[in-house]
Amino acid sequence: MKIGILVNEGPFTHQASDSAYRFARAAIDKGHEVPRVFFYNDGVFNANKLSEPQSDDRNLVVLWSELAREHDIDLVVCIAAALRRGIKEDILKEGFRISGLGQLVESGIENDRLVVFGD
Amino acid sequence: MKIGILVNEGPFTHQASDSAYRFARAAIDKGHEVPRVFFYNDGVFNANKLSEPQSDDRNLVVLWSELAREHDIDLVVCIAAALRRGIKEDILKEGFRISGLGQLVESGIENDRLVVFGD
Amino acid sequence: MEPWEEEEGPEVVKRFMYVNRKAPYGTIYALENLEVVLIAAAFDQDVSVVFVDDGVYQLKKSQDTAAIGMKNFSNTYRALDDYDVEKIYVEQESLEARGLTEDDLIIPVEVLAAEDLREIMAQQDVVISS
Amino acid sequence: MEPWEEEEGPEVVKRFMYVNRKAPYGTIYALENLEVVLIAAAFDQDVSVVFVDDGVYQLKKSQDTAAIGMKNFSNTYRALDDYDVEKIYVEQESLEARGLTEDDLIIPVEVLAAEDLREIMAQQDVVISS
Amino acid sequence: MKTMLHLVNKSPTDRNSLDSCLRLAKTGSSVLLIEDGVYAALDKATHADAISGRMDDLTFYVLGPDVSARGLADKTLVDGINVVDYEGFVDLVVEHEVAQSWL
Amino acid sequence: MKTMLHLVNKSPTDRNSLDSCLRLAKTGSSVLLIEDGVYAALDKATHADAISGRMDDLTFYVLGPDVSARGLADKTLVDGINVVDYEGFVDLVVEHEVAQSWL
Repeated sequence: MKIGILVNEGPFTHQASDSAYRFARAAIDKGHEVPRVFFYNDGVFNANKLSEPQSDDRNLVVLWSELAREHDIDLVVCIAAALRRGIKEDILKEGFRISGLGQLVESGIENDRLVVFGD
Repeated sequence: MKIGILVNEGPFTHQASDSAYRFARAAIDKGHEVPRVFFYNDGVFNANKLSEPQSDDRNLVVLWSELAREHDIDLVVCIAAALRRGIKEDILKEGFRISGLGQLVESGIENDRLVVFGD
Repeated sequence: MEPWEEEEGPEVVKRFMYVNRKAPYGTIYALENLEVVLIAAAFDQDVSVVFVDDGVYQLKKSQDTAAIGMKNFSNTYRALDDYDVEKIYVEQESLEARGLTEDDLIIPVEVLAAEDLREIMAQQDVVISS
Repeated sequence: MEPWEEEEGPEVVKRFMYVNRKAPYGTIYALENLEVVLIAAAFDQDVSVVFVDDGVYQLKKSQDTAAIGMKNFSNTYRALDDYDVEKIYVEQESLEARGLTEDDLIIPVEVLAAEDLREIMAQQDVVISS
Repeated sequence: MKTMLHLVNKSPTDRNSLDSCLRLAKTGSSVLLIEDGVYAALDKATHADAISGRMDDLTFYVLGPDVSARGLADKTLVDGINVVDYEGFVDLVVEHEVAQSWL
Repeated sequence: MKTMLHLVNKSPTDRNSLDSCLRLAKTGSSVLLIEDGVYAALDKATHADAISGRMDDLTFYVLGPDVSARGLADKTLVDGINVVDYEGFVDLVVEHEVAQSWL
């Protein structure tokens, strides 16, 4: 089954990104497809490659990027939400791309499910 | 009177930074001193100079920076909170500096009041 | 092409519901959710927008943000009609708990009791909330 | 130097209260508030830490975060004692509403009824919450 | 005993912060409603009693700019609540010895 | 009529999301408590009745990893709640036609 994911909060401040990441991994482990994860609201902060959590803490920016590379997931950061929050190409982690909200609607149309994680 | 301010949320997502900014301006207009504003939790995003809100929207990063220049306010971004959220010197707006949590405690000691704005 | 393949094609219309449960200005969710709805309207899907709990405050008339320095986006809800978003539901219980009536709202809506809104929610294909 | 200048000097001890009202892990506030308290302990001030509402969940014993991939910071509360932070208050009403007792907590605390906690809160010079 | 100003910035129908503030605010304190906290001042809403029931022992204020922003200037507020602007907010902080935010 | 999975991620003593979900969830739906939502599953807590009162017409699940993280593995959960892990979470999403998050 194809499952789309929407993440509305940044890493660390809320658990939303952690939950979405664990869910995505479990879905893939069970043989499902996660074609796209869309990042909206503060979710755009998940793409900030400057993030440097303490060494004994998880780094969600890296985890998403690696998961995307391994399983060919399209990580899309909303351009409008990213601009006002100062997430630009210069600081975008590998594996993420900036695009429009239409990609979220498409995710809803093309996937069998859409699961939303937020505050 | 000397009034310290603590901002715990980023610009745009919560009203906290707007409220703190309006409060700081009003305090200064009334002849009080605002020696320092401390940015903690997601408040560190207020220092991101890449922020580019829509042209008809307010830009809190710029507003804080200008207020600090005009009234000699020390804008301090917590280093621990900033590191995990990827707010580094490279993208720090003029007028902000990165320092430790001790600066928040000092603000509580040295000011007559400390007002907290958050989620 | 088999018949079921055609059913899975892009021309299938899905029912999208956008749920608003948060007050405006205190947080950005109301504004950014509205931005999603305006984009979604451009796709040939069935779109409905729901306001429950503090979300009903988004539609309050007479918003004036001059003194807080934020952009007043309440007039943008009027654009929903231009974008052919016509299914706009407001939960009656949420209005009543806040001492509001339909007359307080900036656009015409369909006010529904929880029991009726529940039926409409259960007919959606995609529910997006914030 | 006049006597009142001495009173305003840096050696004046202020009462700082750190208020925790949020559950751990769902949001970062519990962790980052604890980080403030540990720094604050190094200053020669009077420090107290309060847990009310869902903040009492921060002190629940037996936290095990292995399966959610987040750092378990609950043992750090034990360090408060090493940092000479000894005024740790938990509101009784908050515990009871959540079906918890003092035995559920990872560190010894002073459990106070709301009416007593209210008196202590009203004696502080600086209150920092998150 | 310090004179305290309690700040509540969340809607009472969304969060518990007003309830907790009222439970722990000492007689003689002041409460200022800001941001989404101003919805608690609506006279006809479910939380109106929580405030009007404490009018005798607490003093209530609401931030006018946040009231207007939310379109509540045309609604009746709970009787006895004082409306202030940002300058009045500053005055309240100055007049009370401690400000406590119920985040 | 779609089969629905409702996701609640907030504590019932902090936010209104569980209440709203229960008010608007149709008979036959499932509710999965995740993140701080798992506190609603505590048997002795104030919200236990909200859930046990709906055991007949809704099916309740709670995410085990979030229960353990919060130190609730040693507490009694409301009778009849099913504990699942992330793989079980995925199964629930697959088994129900629509997932609705109560943010």
